[in-house]
Amino acid sequence: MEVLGIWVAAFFTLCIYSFLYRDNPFYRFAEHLFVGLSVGYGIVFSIHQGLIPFAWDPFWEAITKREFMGLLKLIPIFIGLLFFARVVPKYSWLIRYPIAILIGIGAGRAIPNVMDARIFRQVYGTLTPFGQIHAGALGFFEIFGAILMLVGVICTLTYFFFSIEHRGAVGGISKVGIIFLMVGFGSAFGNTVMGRVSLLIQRVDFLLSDWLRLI
Amino acid sequence: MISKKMIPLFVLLVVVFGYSCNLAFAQEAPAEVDTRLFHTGKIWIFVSVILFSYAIIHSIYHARSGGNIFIRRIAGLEAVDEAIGRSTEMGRPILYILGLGTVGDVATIASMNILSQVARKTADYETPLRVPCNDPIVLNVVREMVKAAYLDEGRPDAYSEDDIFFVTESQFAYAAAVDGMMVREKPAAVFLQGTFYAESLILAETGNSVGAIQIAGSDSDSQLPFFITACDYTLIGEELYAASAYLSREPMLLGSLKGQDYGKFILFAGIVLGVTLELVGITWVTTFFQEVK
Amino acid sequence: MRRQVPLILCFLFGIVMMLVEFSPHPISEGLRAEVIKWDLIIGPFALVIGVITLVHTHVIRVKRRVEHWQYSYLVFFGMIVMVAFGLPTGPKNEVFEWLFDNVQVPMEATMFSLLAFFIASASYRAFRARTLEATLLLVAALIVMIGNAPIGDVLWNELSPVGDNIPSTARQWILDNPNLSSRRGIILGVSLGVISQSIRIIFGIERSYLGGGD
Amino acid sequence: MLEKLMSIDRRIVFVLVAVAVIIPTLLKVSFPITVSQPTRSVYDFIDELPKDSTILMAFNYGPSSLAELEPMAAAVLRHCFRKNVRVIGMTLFNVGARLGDRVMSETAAEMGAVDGEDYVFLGFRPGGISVILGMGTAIDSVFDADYRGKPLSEIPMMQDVRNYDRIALVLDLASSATPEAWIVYANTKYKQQVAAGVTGVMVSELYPYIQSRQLVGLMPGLLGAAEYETLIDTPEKATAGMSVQSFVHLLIFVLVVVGNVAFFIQRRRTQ
Repeated sequence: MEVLGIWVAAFFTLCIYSFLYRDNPFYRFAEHLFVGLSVGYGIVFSIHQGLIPFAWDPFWEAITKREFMGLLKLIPIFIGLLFFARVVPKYSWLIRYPIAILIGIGAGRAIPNVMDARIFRQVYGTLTPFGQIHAGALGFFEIFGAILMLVGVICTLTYFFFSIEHRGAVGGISKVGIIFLMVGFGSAFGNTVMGRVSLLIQRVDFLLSDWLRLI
Repeated sequence: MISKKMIPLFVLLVVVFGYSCNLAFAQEAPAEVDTRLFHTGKIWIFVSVILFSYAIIHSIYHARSGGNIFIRRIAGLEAVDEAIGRSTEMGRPILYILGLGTVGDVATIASMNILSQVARKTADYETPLRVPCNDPIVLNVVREMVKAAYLDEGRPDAYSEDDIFFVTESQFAYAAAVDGMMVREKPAAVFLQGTFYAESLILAETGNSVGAIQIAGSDSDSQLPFFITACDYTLIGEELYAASAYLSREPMLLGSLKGQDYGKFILFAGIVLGVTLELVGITWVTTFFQEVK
Repeated sequence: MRRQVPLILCFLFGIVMMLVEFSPHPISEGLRAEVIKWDLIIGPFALVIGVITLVHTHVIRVKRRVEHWQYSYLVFFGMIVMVAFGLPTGPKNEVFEWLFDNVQVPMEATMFSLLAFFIASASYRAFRARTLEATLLLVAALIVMIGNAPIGDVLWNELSPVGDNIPSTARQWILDNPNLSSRRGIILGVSLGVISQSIRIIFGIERSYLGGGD
Repeated sequence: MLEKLMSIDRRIVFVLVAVAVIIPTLLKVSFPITVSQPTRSVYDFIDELPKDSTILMAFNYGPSSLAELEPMAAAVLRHCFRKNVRVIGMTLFNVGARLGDRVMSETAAEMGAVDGEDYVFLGFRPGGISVILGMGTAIDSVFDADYRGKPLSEIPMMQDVRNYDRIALVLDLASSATPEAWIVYANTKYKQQVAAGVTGVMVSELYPYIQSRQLVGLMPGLLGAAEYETLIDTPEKATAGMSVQSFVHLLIFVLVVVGNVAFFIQRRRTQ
């Protein structure tokens, strides 16, 4: 089984790589099979590790224990079942109920936590080095870094002001903002090269060592 | 907005919740119970949320009541007309890709707004507009929006529901399928607007290789470098939101953009003030932003 | 019923979720736990929509005989095989795991590894120092790349008389400094955007998630 | 000549890339790794944990980024098992379930760690942020059993771990935005220490959180895995991979330079 597995894996690996030459039946074969398998995999997991523990088990418990109040747990299950309304075009608007609840919950919990984690704490992080400068705890290079960070944050933030025209001083500051943005994106590009190449190295390693046993 | 019929529903929900909470509390009573009704450490976050909500809602109502809201010119938007024009001339379709986001993502909603404006133009020019979707809910919403755009332009006949279709939820299979579509159909213009992950480079690079004009926009900042290098125009981060407001002139979007600018201005002022005070040894601004204990 | 109820539900759940965050009182904590439970219960059902839509799309492809419609059978085949083996026993099934390990994993991993080729090609053809901005992006990218590759430090230490490990130090500086501050600017702006969007959703100003219609 | 160079078929670039990977892989070249501070911080944090502490590892990646994150997972697991630090594994992605299960049981078998005592794999639950928040109240409100279906109440190492209180660190091995979700919800709400190991793509955007101490440390892709292997003194796949990586990086470096030189010459000519 293991050897068969390696050969099957190698076959599909090569099918996908054939796309580099051009779109072809082998690639399309693999692509469609992949879509099917991944959806199948997703269904199994959503049912076994989602619907069963979260909905079916409590439902079954509520029914078998015959507790009237336990039946209240059935409300969210019922709301979830409204997704099936999608099948009946006439009632498909009912799926708005569960969607509205999910979206409402997401929005509600985001507001305070995002304000705290991504605004307050980030501003705090920007200010702290200046307290250390006052305390005389930083060396020349670190002071330079702190000032550069401040300039970068302020200029980038200015670039994203939309209700004022970017002319004069504002224009100048926002240009500096673009410089910082581009250096940031450049670093992301550099790191991404590393990431992508890692994926190729792993596949080549699989083909050369597991399949062809050249190493 | 809320009619009287809804009151029983409210009551029911409150009762259900109250009871459920009792259950939850009874089961999971922790050893040390904090019985304060309000977490005093979070007062400033609370105040900020209230003030910011006020700024947003106020700006939106201001915009709705006809107040003029200025939005700076956004480079890349002029290219939208150029791209649609070119597709029409060449008789090739426009491919509009909304990315992998869900309807809850700000970027996806902004992208849908831009799509709706693009659809108005393609309705007039009868340029085929192809929208492969990754999220089924997005698919349904987009169909409605595009249909509405075609109706508004008086061209319901030109609308084809098959052109807005679901591909797959799987990220890579989606990229591969759209890729194949680009190679086969050779669109003249490709819009890549919304939330993107690793598939961004494949899409942008393939679009580039088939010679399409590409206009990208995303708030997924890790993907922006590829759009910047491989596309003709790129809306960076919030520029995408601004672009959707700029194009649609929708008061809600204009208003919130303005409200967000107020927020940025306060942060800007807070940082400058905080740094100045820190340098002379006064720490209250820093304390204000500090971690809640 | 079609628009108002969803808007009310969204408002109620949203405002509750927001307010409980500010109160450590046990009732509030219990409420919070309950809402999270609701979210967990309702969420998985969304799968239904995905599956229905996928099946529908491919059924139509087969019916209308669109180009490459035959491949749609493969989608059904793959889906049915996985479900047939995985559903009765759960994901700890040998055949299910074998299919995942030897078919799904290699295909997905390989698809992603195509990116290595695309990124090289994009670097060559699209990565040009056309403007000041592009030049900065390019220079930063090159420094980070050389700093990431172990050979960068090795070559530097061999060839240059000054300093040790300069490429990786330079990479670290770019990440720690200009990169950090521009990212922070983005985070601040985007977070305001997220909050503003959430406020609009809760107060029913933003309704696009409802779709069109009445 | 120049036009030809500018417009070479991209498939030629593809071949060059393939060669730059295949030959060094066959030759098994190797270079020393310089360890960066963010990776060292993760290592130090785990290294200084007292015996029998518990950390939570989230395998939030799929087959697509397996190459970058699995070596990292293996290296950290080795370190934990060696230090007698217990590991709870889980995932927010369904594809991560099989992958996390595999890497945990394989590394455990190699290191002699016992399922249920030294490590446990809880598997997958849909819900993302709600899963993160739910585990803050009670882990068993989200995961009633481990991946194999054994109830949590029967798992020895889970007896005194009810929520984040007894978890020293959450290490998110991520290929998407999950580290920010852990920061915003687990760190902010429950004061949970969070560290991340991420794919190359995401490294840059997480730096602000290191400076603001919302992240304990950060491992950058395959390089991070190789750095960790260097720190625990067990060079494995990542270290080998980073050496091969060097040649592809040189190739891309040269491609960018050549492309730009050709571009400038052409531009000067047209002017």
